[in-house]
Amino acid sequence: MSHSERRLVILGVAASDSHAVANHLIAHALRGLGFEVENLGTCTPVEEFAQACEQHPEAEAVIIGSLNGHVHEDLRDLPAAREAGRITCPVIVGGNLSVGSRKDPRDLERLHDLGVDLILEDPAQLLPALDELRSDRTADRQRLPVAS
Amino acid sequence: MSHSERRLVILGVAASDSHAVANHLIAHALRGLGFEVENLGTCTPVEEFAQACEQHPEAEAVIIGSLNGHVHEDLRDLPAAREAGRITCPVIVGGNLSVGSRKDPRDLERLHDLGVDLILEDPAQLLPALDELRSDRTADRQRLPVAS
Amino acid sequence: MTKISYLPGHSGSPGADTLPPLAESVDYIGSLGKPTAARVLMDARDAGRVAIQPRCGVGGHEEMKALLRELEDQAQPDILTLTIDSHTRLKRFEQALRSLNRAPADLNGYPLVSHGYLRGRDINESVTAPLEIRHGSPDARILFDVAVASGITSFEGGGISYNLPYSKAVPLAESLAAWHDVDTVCGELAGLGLIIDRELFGTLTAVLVPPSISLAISVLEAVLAARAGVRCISVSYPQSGHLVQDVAALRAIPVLARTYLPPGVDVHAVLHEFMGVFPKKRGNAEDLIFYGALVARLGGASKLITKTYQEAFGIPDTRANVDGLRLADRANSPLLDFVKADEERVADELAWIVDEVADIVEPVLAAPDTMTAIADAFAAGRLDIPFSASRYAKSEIIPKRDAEGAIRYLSTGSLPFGDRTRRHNSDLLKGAGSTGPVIGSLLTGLTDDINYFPTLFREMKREDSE
Amino acid sequence: MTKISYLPGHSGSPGADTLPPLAESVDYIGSLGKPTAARVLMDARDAGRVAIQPRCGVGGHEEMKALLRELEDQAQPDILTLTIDSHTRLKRFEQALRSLNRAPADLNGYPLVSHGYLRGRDINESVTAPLEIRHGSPDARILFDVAVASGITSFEGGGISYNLPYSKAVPLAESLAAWHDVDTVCGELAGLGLIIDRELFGTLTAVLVPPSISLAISVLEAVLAARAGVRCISVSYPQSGHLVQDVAALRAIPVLARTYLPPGVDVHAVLHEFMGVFPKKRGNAEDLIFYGALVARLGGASKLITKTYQEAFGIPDTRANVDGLRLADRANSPLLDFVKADEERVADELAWIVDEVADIVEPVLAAPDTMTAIADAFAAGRLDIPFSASRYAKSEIIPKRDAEGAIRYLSTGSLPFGDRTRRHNSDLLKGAGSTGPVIGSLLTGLTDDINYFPTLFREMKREDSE
Ligand code: B12
Ligand code: B12
Repeated sequence: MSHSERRLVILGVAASDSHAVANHLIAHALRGLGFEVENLGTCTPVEEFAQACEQHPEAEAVIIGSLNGHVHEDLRDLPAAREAGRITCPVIVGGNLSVGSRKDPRDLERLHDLGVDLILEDPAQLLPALDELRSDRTADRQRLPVAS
Repeated sequence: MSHSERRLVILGVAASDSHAVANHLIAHALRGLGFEVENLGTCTPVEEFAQACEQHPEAEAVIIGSLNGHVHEDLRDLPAAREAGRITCPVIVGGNLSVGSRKDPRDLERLHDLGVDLILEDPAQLLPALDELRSDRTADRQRLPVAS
Repeated sequence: MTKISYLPGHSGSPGADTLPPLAESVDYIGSLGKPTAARVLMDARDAGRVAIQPRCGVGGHEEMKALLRELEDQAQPDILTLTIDSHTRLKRFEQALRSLNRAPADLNGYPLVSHGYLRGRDINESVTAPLEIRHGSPDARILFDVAVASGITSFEGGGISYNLPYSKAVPLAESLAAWHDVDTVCGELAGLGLIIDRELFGTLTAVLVPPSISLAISVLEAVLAARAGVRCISVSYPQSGHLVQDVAALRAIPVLARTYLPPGVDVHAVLHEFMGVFPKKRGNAEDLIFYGALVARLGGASKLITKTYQEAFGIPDTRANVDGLRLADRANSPLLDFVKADEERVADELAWIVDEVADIVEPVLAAPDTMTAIADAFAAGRLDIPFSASRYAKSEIIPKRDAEGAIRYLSTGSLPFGDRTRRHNSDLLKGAGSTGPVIGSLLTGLTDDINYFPTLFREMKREDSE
Repeated sequence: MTKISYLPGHSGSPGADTLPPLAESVDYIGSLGKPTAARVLMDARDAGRVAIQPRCGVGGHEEMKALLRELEDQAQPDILTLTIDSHTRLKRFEQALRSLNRAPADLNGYPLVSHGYLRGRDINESVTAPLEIRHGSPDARILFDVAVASGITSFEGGGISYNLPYSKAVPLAESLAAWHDVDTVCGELAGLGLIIDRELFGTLTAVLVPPSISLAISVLEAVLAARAGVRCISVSYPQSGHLVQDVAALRAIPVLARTYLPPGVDVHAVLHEFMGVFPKKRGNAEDLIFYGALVARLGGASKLITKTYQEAFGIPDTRANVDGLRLADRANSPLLDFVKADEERVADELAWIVDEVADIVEPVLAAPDTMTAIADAFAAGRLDIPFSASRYAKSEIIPKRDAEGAIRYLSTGSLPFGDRTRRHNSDLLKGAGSTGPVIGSLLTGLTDDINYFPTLFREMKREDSE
């Protein structure tokens, strides 16, 4: 990415979740790549993400981490925020996305159902994903659901 | 038991079984109690027990140890030896009486079916058992099956 | 405190609407016929063995009972745990209740407040070991009241250690006041003859926490707790992964207790098995679990909180939890008396740790009002933790593993360390291949240190080797 | 040997009637695409870890396959075992076949000869680890031939060690000759490019075997094997339970190999986890399993044969076997590098062991015909083992644990020990509360020593304390 253009993302951890380490590191890394990162930190309800979107309509994406297994309940208000037009940019989620040590792919589907556009495993996937989302957007001028 | 009377037992380990330690110790202990012990040692087929009985018709009991789990196959010829009148005294068995670490009481029944009179867990039970068997014998002048 | 202590239950809590008076709960606990956690800890220390305790909590009531019973049946832990879900920790009782009603398996712990104290008692009665509540609540007053009413005799947390790692926007003054209330009730209970074990969460953010940070914060919380009347304090310390450092840190706990606490308080050292990024391969995870338990033994801990080989993946199943407990208990083996740490190095490390703790806590304790002093010190960075979840700590300090793996300070931020300490730390880091705080290499260095065990077991490559 | 090597199959053996020529079996083994046991041992030694191997054998073929697969799947042992049933060991093939047909679960091992080599190959192909045959056959020639035809690259036993503990009435001259034949075929196979690992059963009667007895007999068997052409020898030693003694005994193995064996022979030290009376309580049994594995590591063993927590009860189920393997493997942890034995005491103990072994074996090796000299020495008690199952050893020597638990000689019988050795042993026993060989106290003393671990774990009271 050229250093002249300004790219901003909104970052945070889900409402009931206080795991901070990955959030710190992802913010660092994205800043290192030249992004402006509005980092809302841990324990961030959907309402706070929506407010940040309103403040930063240029945001390319909302990036939400969740480690504690509560992502579904924590994003419960996401459909409403979406419907109300308060969060219009793509929503990316990553982390540990259900309770328990055996994972059921249906838990990821449930996230898509809540209006999550993209589920990523590795923070290293963020840059290519953001680039792709942006080119999709410039092409279509509208948000497209992207499979994970 | 008074030191004047002579009491003899026939001791051994079953045919396929070479576990010697308990056999050594039981022989020592019975001798310490004043018994004469005809110890046939490990790996003793029914045939050898029968021969020893023929040589020692005064034997109070045949005492067979089995640790390796093969007692049923190893005593397969016991009914025949009994029927042929070659082993007339009570047969006592002890040790580890089936293969595996969970024990099924039916395996003990199978031993009684083969003509074993008494199944003991602890060598310390031998003296009282031998005393009881002898008084039963003097009383009835015949072999009685004794429940374990 | 009495007002708070009998706060009316929140909406939706099936059993908490009217909690019984404290005295009734004390009687109830007496009638249970099981030792308190404090007694179990004392007995373990006297017997020279490390008491073993799992982490465990699931949403549903019957599931929770079954889980505890199976753990007890299969692994006989000395103390059992009710781990509380993240909603309840943050007083999001409504969300906890909704998940409980809709999909209890979606909860990452047992929402005790939503279940209510009668169910708490039901759980208590179904196992023979005493229970501890483990959570992460900046304000635990309601939870504590329900716990006491449930007859539970051990309660983890503190005004700093259950705030900074567990929430974003709760001012320290608030959480310290809330925990002061909890500790005051513990004092009342002690007056009624019941000693509650209050474990302080020295683990903090768990990842690369320098021992003197963990211990300093525990000292401050312990001083506050003792002043409020707490009589049994467990100081937990998170395994760093470096044997000498960990043994020294555990052995520093009684030393610090003698220095900073009044004599009437019983203090136990507790080791939390490695709380950072766990290796993924089962054998490697198990190596780490056993190693942690051995460290607890060598450090003279009264108690060990165990992990499982599923740690890297998610909340463990019962079987894995049992296996973790059993494996850890092997380190209590009488056959391992010959295993020793290097006593000279431990003594040296211990002296440095105690000095660093003194540097950090003594200015705070010298101030007239300790709670205010704590909040101010965090605001100024004179107290600090790495990777804070909260805005109310600066996270200016930068931890770094030295060449041997011990956790040192790459930057001491605004900690009130003397030159001697600062020099010692930078000397220790000389061999660590650190190029100083250059942003890119700082991040890869940090990532390598965070992934210390997966890297040690060759599950991952070092980033800085690429 | 060629005559015996292709002995026609016995009646009733489904697959053994015509065994393939050796060269075909060598090719077959090459085609399997798995390492030989000898290679696995070498790799383990090079990597500084202890290879792990279970004991396992059940009667039925499918059951055996399933057992091995599950062990491999769950615990990845480095080498797998086919434990052979007691009938087959004693060439009671008819009884083995009858049990196999009627109730395969009644067999305490896999009757390979009855199943035949095609099934042996089927088993070999269903797992990725190489296999060892573990048995206890005074005359193993038929079994060995079927094993080689099955593509199995490790074979345990020896003319002394698989006679005296395993049969009553087989003269040593016979068993030595039979094993000479086995070793000779190993030499032929080496000529064809296939190295068979020949493990010697230094465990003997397993209960209170003094280390110098175990090692002396292994030295004699190793000398015979090397002369017959064997190129890879594993010397197994049974854990006594005393750390210094066990570490010294394991480390004595390479020392003895350098003294008594030609340089072309690769020699591995193998530890058999405690082979005597096991504690009954699961935790205690597990403590002992882990301790054994740690001893193997400290002693530099290439391989460890594991036990399970069900040892005291009977042949273990698969799950217990898996758990035993996993637990033992923890002692390979890179995190335990700090665990050390007392090197000075180990060196001292090692010197004594090597001296005792020299006293025992050198007169025998000085005689013109080693096999005859061995049989004569046993007849005269100059070679001896405790608790012999066989008439052909006198069992005059009386072992006793010293105050620390190490196994010493209370009576050295007719062993050709010098005064120095004798005095050293009686000095060591001074603290052991032994009142000398008075018959009654001898028996209780012996029983206490046999029950050493159950007593140590307080599962039993000492008899002599009553
Ligand atoms: C450190 C830690 C803590 C610390 C956190 C301190 C802090 N404030 O940050 C403390 C001790 C406080 C803690 C608390 C709890 N924890 Co915690 N914790 C961990 C631990 C050990 C390491 C996490 C970590 O920091 N890793 C380092 C970072 C760099 O990696 P990461 O977080 O794993 O994230 C990686 C990926 O997930 C991904 N990723 C993460 N976020 C995002 C976001 C995006 C957009 C993308 C693309 C990728 C991504 O990238 C990272 C690098 O690969 C993990 C277990 C483990 N991994 O070993 C458990 C773990 C995450 N915790 C867990 C839980 C449940 C809790 C608690 C709820 C307590 C409990 N019930 O056991 C509380 C949380 C309370 C709350 N309100 O949320 C569970 C989650 C269970 C589940 N999902 O089934 C885990 C897995 C432990 C377990 N096995 O039970 N925890
Ligand atoms: C030492 C030992 C050996 C030594 C024996 C050396 C020797 N020549 O004596 C060696 C290593 C050679 C050996 C070999 C084998 N063994 Co072994 N061995 C043991 C071990 C570890 C200890 C036995 C011992 O000496 N105990 C000390 C004595 C004093 O006690 P005891 O024998 O246990 O007997 C007690 C009671 O059973 C009772 N008792 C015994 N006999 C009698 C007789 C009477 C009349 C009475 C009343 C009571 C009684 O009193 C004793 C004191 O309480 C046991 C496991 C354990 N207990 O820990 C396995 C064990 C007995 N062996 C076992 C097996 C299977 C074998 C083998 C077949 C190999 C295999 N497949 O694993 C071979 C046997 C080959 C053959 N042909 O028989 C199994 C039996 C399994 C089962 N029944 O399910 C055991 C239980 C191990 C196991 N868990 O798998 N073994």
